[in-house]
Amino acid sequence: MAHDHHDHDHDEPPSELLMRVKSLETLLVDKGLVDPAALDALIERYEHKVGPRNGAQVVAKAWADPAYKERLLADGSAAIAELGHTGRQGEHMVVVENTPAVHNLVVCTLCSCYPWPVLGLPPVWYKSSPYRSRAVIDPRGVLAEFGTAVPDDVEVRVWDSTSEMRYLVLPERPPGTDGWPEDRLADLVSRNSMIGVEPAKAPEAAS
Amino acid sequence: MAHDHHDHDHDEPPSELLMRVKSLETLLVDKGLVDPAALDALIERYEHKVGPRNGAQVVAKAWADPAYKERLLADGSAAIAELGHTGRQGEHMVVVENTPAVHNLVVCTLCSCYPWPVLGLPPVWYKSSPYRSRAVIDPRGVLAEFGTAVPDDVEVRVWDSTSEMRYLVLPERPPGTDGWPEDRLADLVSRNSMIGVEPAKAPEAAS
Amino acid sequence: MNGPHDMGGMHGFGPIDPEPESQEPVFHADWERRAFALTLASAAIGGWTLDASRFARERIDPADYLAMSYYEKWLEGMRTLLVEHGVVSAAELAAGRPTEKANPDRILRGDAVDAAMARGGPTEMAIDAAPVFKVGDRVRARVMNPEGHTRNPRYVRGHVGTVVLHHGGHVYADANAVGERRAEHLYTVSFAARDLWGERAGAADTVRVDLWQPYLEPA
Amino acid sequence: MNGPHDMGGMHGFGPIDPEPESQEPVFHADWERRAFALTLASAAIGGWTLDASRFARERIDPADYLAMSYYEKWLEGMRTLLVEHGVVSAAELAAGRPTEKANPDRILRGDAVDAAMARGGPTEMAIDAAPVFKVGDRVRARVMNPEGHTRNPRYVRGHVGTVVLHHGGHVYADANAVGERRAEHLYTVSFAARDLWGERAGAADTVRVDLWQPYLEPA
Repeated sequence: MAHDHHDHDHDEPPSELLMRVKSLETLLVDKGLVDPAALDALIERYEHKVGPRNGAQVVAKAWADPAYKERLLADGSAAIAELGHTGRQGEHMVVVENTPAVHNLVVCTLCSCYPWPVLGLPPVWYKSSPYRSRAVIDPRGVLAEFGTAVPDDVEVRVWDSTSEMRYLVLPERPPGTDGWPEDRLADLVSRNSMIGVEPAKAPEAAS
Repeated sequence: MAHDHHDHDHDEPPSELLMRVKSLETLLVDKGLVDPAALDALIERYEHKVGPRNGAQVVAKAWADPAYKERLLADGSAAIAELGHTGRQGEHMVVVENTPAVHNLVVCTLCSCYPWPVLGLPPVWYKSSPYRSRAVIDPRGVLAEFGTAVPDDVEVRVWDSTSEMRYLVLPERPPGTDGWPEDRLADLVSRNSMIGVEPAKAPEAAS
Repeated sequence: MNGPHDMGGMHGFGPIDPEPESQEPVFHADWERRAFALTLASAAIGGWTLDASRFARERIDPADYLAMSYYEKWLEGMRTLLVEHGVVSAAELAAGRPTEKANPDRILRGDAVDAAMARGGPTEMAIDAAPVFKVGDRVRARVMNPEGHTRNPRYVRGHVGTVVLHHGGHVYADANAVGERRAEHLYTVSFAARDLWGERAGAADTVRVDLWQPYLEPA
Repeated sequence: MNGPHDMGGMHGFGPIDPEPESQEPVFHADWERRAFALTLASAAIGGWTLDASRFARERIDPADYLAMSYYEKWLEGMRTLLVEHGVVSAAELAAGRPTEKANPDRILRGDAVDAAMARGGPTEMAIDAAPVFKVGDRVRARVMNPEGHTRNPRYVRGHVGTVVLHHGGHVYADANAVGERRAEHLYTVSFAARDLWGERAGAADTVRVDLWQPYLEPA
């Protein structure tokens, strides 16, 4: 009797879910409540336009430009808005910096709050019960699952997104990247490094 | 998508469960681990021999016999053993008395511990998530569902059976029963009154 | 409410088992795309707040909540809200066909999507009352167990931490979930992991939680 | 473990909806009878303790745990234990047929059932160490979050109550679940409902919880 309850592998046939969603969509469109063009635009926006490249741009600029980094840590929302990344689920941004003394990790235990304008929509694992339950009680075990080891004397600082504040991790700049331009630096900034489960990529690992 | 998850109304067909159980039974019997006669004897014992009539006998005797009541409240296990009700899931009995100042209610939030020798096997509601979750945080709401109102200045005292101690409520003796013999008194002692969700029956309500 | 959603500190859900970042699509099935977009579009009608949406999902039967995928919960929450707010009738929902046309004050048009999403819905809000706490104060998360929506998670209640950020007035989630938009001071409170979880937690580690002033008392 | 079984104080499970006492059968289906009896008979082989049985049920996937009926959980826990303790193999379990006969030290015979059940398995146990607490002491339930079996429920951890009963030494559940039978002093601690739940609880009301000494510290 071992059901599989993985969030992306539910035992209800997807076709049934598709029919349920389509039925609701038909109802709301026919009733005049929803513009079908809005659905297309929403999907297009969050599937193709808004994603972790935005956040990577922010991080790379902070690495390359000390004045920007200062503004970013002082007022995340304003500094990120300079680059045009604003809006829903990122109205109030706080950028938290990894240092040799502090490793930041972001979770939302109560639902799955996530900074959409800079990271896009959250991955399945971020929304899963295992991550939501374990990140606060066993952050080092979580990090180990991502291959990340943090020394015992470094503070693992978990941010539980219980309000509309949204947290973006500024990972440590990898060594060996002196003088790199921002677009090259941005290639080292993975989505996972901005959630805090991994460090930024080493230069040799970047594509 | 409103599944029904009532404990006695699960959506898996009972026939499948029966097949799963029978398959396990066949395996254990054929392997020489289980005596089929033991299964029959266990079912016979707990379906027909051990039940809340035992507890009712204890309560009625305590109502009728002050010396017995004193022994019962001082050492529940020993006093109940005088009447022959001993054993599994009732090895360590504590009898708790309802008074005008205290109303007792018994639950097991962590599983469904219950004093088998005096009450038999627990009813479905006692084992259900609603009862296990609510009895400790909302005992008065639980009591109201059973039609039981306890005045605000009376202490509702909830016993969460987290160890192998087992709790039996001694309900208040209904008025109008002076001089009744024990067997007649026992008819007033419902199972629910010994869990604490209801008072003992009034004389006119007894069958 | 103390629902299945309040899962910080739970055991037993198994490994995280992440898909590799480079291989994970934004959506894993077409129904997810539709459920996502429908949820945002129907919220734009203005019938309910984001906190009401959260509360609708939290009220899903706990066994179902834990079994459902993310967008299934969104879909189920949306169905609840549409009926509770009288936007559609239960009969319409069941039939998948309207019995009459609606005449909403506003709907989200396709050409307005990008601007609306880029604008978002800020929750910072002017507040007259001075804050009771300041950065550095020791505070205790209140022992409270409301049956309604709250963002004071069970795992911090009763525990003492230190105010590390004060965000000013923000729309108070507990009230906003029932349509009452008002501000309370919002703080980030840092808890020592060992205070929350006991001695097996990392000695240097902390958990920071955003807590509104009504969740807090002086420690 | 902080599992789905630790449900004291949860909201959202709905009404209790009891069957009338006079109409409720002991078993609601034949498979329940068989699952009940099989669980007791297989436990009698002596491979595991009652606390190990509880821990096996607690480890059921949380969504399944909440969806299963009581005897389904028993059945699932028994299957786990039979394999974990090497009493049957996973292949035998799947096939429903033994690959070889067992030769157990003891099994429960039909004619021994009534005596065995009437004897039970007392957990009171001599203990040399003097108790640290006495009736009347104020104690705090420790903040502890073991991944193993424990009977210190989440809703009392960190809270202060008063020792009202001392039961002497009893087999310690946390150790017994992994086969280590040793005694610890067992107490009943009374907590004011308002201390546990906040001001909405009844002013006069209390919750009494049995707690072993390792769960407690002086308050």
